[in-house]
Amino acid sequence: MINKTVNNVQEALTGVKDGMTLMLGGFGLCGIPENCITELVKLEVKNLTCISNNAGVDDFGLGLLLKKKQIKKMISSYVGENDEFERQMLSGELQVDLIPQGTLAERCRAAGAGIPAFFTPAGYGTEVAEGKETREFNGKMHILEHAFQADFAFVKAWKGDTAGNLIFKGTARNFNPMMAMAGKITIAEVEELVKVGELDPNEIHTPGIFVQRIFQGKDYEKRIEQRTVRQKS
Amino acid sequence: MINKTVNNVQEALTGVKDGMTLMLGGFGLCGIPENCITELVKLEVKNLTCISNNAGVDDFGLGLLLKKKQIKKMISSYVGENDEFERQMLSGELQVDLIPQGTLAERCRAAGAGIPAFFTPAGYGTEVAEGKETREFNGKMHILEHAFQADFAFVKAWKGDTAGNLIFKGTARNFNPMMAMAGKITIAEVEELVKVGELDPNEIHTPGIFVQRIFQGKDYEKRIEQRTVRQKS
Amino acid sequence: MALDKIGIAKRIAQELQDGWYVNLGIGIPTLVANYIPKGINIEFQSENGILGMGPFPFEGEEDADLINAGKQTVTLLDGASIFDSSLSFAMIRGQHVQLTVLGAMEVSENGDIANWKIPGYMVKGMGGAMDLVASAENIIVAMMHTNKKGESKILKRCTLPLTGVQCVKKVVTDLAVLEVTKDGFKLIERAPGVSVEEIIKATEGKLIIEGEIPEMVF
Amino acid sequence: MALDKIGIAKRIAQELQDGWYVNLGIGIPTLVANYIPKGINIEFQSENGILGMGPFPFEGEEDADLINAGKQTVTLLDGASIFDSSLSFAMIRGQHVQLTVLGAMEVSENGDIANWKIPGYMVKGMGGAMDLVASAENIIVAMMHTNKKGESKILKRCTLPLTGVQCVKKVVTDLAVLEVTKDGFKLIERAPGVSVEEIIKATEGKLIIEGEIPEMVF
Repeated sequence: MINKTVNNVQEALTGVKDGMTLMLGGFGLCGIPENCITELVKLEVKNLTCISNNAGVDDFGLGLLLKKKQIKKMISSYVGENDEFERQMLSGELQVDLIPQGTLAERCRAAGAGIPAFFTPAGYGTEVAEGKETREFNGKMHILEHAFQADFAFVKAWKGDTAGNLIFKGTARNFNPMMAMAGKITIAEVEELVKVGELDPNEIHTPGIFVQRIFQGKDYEKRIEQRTVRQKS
Repeated sequence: MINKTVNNVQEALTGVKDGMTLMLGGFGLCGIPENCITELVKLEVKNLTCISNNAGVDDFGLGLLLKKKQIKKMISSYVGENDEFERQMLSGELQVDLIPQGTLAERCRAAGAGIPAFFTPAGYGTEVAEGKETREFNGKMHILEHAFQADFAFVKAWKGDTAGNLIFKGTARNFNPMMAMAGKITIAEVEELVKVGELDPNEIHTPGIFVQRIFQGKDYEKRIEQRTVRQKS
Repeated sequence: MALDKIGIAKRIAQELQDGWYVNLGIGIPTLVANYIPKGINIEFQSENGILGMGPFPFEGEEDADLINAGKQTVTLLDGASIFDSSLSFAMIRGQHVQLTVLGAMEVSENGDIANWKIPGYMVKGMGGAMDLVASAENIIVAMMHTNKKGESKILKRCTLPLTGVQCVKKVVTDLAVLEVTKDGFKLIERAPGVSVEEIIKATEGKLIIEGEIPEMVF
Repeated sequence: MALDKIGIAKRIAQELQDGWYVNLGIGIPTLVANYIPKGINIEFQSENGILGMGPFPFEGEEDADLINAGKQTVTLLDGASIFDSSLSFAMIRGQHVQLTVLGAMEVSENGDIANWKIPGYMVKGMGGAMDLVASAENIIVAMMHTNKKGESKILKRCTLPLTGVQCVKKVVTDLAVLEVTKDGFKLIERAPGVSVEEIIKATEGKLIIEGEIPEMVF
C-alpha cells in the first residue's frame, strides 16, 4: 500500500502559501479540520480564498483566521454566526461569494470527478443566476455551474488508515468527502489513525486515492454550536 | 419509519409494462437482481429498453430476457459475452446503444440527483460525440451528456432494512447505488432483509429514500463468470 | 383569532401524508415535527446529511457529531441513515423529498418566494434554501400574513431579492391557508374567528375567494 | 528478438513509480502487475470499484462478490477500498489515477488510439476505455508492433473508429519503446537484438530517431 502518513500538522501543511485557494470541510463547527485551522493561524498565511459551507464563529473554526485577517475571500452558503465576519464584510475588507448549499457541494464533487460544468435548477431567476448561462430541460429552467479549483483541501475524519482511507462519524461527514476529492493536495486529519487492514474495505467513505497526506490529530474540542436537549419525562 | 417491504417479487414488480425503460444493476453477473430478472421473464413483458452495464450471458442474467426477445433496446458499455445478443444485434432485431462506462454511471447518478446534463471528456473526437454539443474547458474538449430517465430500477443488495436502506457487498456494489437513485420506482431485492435499527446509519450505502419497494430475495446463484485462482505454493 | 406559531405548525402538520420524506426549515417549520398526525409515518431529512432524524437528545447525551441543519444537537431514529452533502442535495434536487416547509419574508401571487436577503442588512446566505425551492415539487410556506408594521407579505410581486421563482404551492399564515394557483392566491381556509374581510385587508396579492370559506379545524 | 507478451509487460513495469495508482486494461496490461519493481508501492484500481486489488484467490476462496473489471475473481489487499461505479469513474475522470495501461489495435503519430471497434464485426463495446483515455494524464499502450499480416499498427492516422484523440503518451511493443511527441513517434529503446531498421520497416507513422538507440535492459 501507498503510505500517506505524515508526522504532524506542520509537515502536513508544507507548501501552503499566501494567496492560495483552500477548501475546508465541516458544517457549522461539526467536522471541521481543527488542527489544520490552528496551524494555518500559526503559519500566518494571508490573502486566502476559503471555500467552506460556513465561516465558523468568532473564536472558533474559520473565525480564528478571520480575526487575523488572513482571509481575502469566503465562498460559502451561510455565514451567519460571526460578528467579525459581519464587520469585515460590511466594511468591504472581506469579499464574500454566497452560493446555494447544494451547488456548493456539487461544485466540489464536480472538481474531484472531472466534470467541468453541470446544469442545476438552484438559483434560477435569482441573483445567483446573474451572468450565467441558462437552459431549459424537461420544461424547467436551469443554470450552468462550474467545478471549483482548490490548491489544498483540509478534511477531518473519525478514523483513517495509513493508506489515506477515511471513515466519518455522523453528520461530521457533510462536505468532507467531496472536498477530499477536490483538492489538488488533500490533507486529512483524523481522530484515530490505524494500520492498513483495520478498516473494512466495504465501509470506507473516502478511498485513500483522494488523500495525499494524513496525520493523527490531537486535542479535539468538537464544540457544539446549539446545545439542544429534551427532559426525561 | 416508512415501511417499503413487499411480500415477494410478484408484488414488487406490480406495474411493470410493455415498452418501459428499465435500469438493472450489476457488473457482469456480479450484483445483478436475479429474482427480478426471473420474474420479468415470467411476466413476458416486451419491447423493453434496458439500461445495464452488461447484457448477461446466454443462460443467465439479461441473457434470459434476450432469449425470449423481450428486449427492444440495450443501453450498455460492454456486451461481449453473449451469442444470442450478437445474433440479434447483427440481424438488426435488437437496437444497441453503447456508452462509455463512466458516462453510463454518471448519467444514472445525474438522473437521481436532478442534474439534467453535464460535461465530460469521455468520447470526445469519437463516434460517441456525434451530434452532441462540445465545449472547451481548461484547454480540453468535452461533450454534453444528459441524465437518463427510467420507469423502474432493479437493484440487488447484500443487506437491507424495511425502511429501504441498503448495504452492498464487495464489487457487487458497482452500478446499483446510482441506479437506485435514478428509477422513478426503485425495487431492491436483498440477500438479507432486517428490521430497522439493525444497520448502522453510518454504514448505509443507499439511503431508503431512493427505494420504493424492498423484498427478501431467494435462491441466489451468484454465478462466477471467470473463475480465476492461484495455487498455494 | 389569528394563529400563533404553534397554530401555524399544527395546521401544516395536517398536510402530511403517510410515507412522505419531509425537509423542515428553521423557525416555525421545525415545530411541525411535534404535531405529526397519528398513524402517519414520516421521515425527516436534514440537508447536512440525515434521513430519519429524531428529537433532541436527553441532557448529557448530546453528540457534537450529530447535528441538524440548524446546528442543533439531534438524535437518530431506528432506520436512519447518514450521508454527505452531495448525496443530500441529490435527494433534494432529484425530487426524492416529497415536501419542503420553509419560512419566508415575502411570497408573490405567482409563487415566487423571498426569504434570504434584505438589501442594506447583513446577508447571512441562502444555505440550502435555493436548492430546496428550485427543486421541491411541493413547497409549503409558513409565515405571518403581515409584517410588524401591518404591511402585507402576501404580495403581487416580491420586493426583496428572490430565493426562487414560481415554486410555492401553499402558504399557511396566522390568518389563512392560501393555495397558489395560476390566477393568484386562492383562499382555502380561515383561522378560527378570522373573517374573510380581515384576510382581504391583509393581502396585497390577488386573492381568489369562491363560495363559503371554512374555518381551520384542529 | 522481438519480445513476447511477458516481455512487454516487464518493460512497462519499469515505468512504474512509487506511490502511483494504476489502472491495467485486459490482456497484456494485466500481466504488468506480476513485475512490479522491488521497493515500489503501487495500488491497482479496477474500474468496477476496487482500489488495492490483490492477486487471484486461492482455489476454494473465490468470492462471486469480488471480481475485477475483466470479471475475474480477485482478492483485496490490506488497505483496499470498495466503491460504486460513479465514484470509480470520478477517480478516473478527475485524474486521480496516475497511470493507465491498455491494449490497442492502432495508435497514430498524434497519439490517437483505436481499440474498441472493427466495422463489420461484432462490437462488444468500449467499456471504460473511452473514459480512461479521455482523462488519464499518462497512458501507456501495450501492443504488437504489427498485425498478423505483418502490417504496421503504429500509423500516421488510425483507420479504425477512435477510442480517444491525442492521448497516448508512450507505446511499448514487441519491438520498441516509442514516445508520442508533437512531431511523431520518438524511438526510445529497441527490444534486445532488434535493429533500428527492423523497427523502421514495421512502423508506418512518422518515426524520430536521434543518436544511438539503446536496447531495453531487463
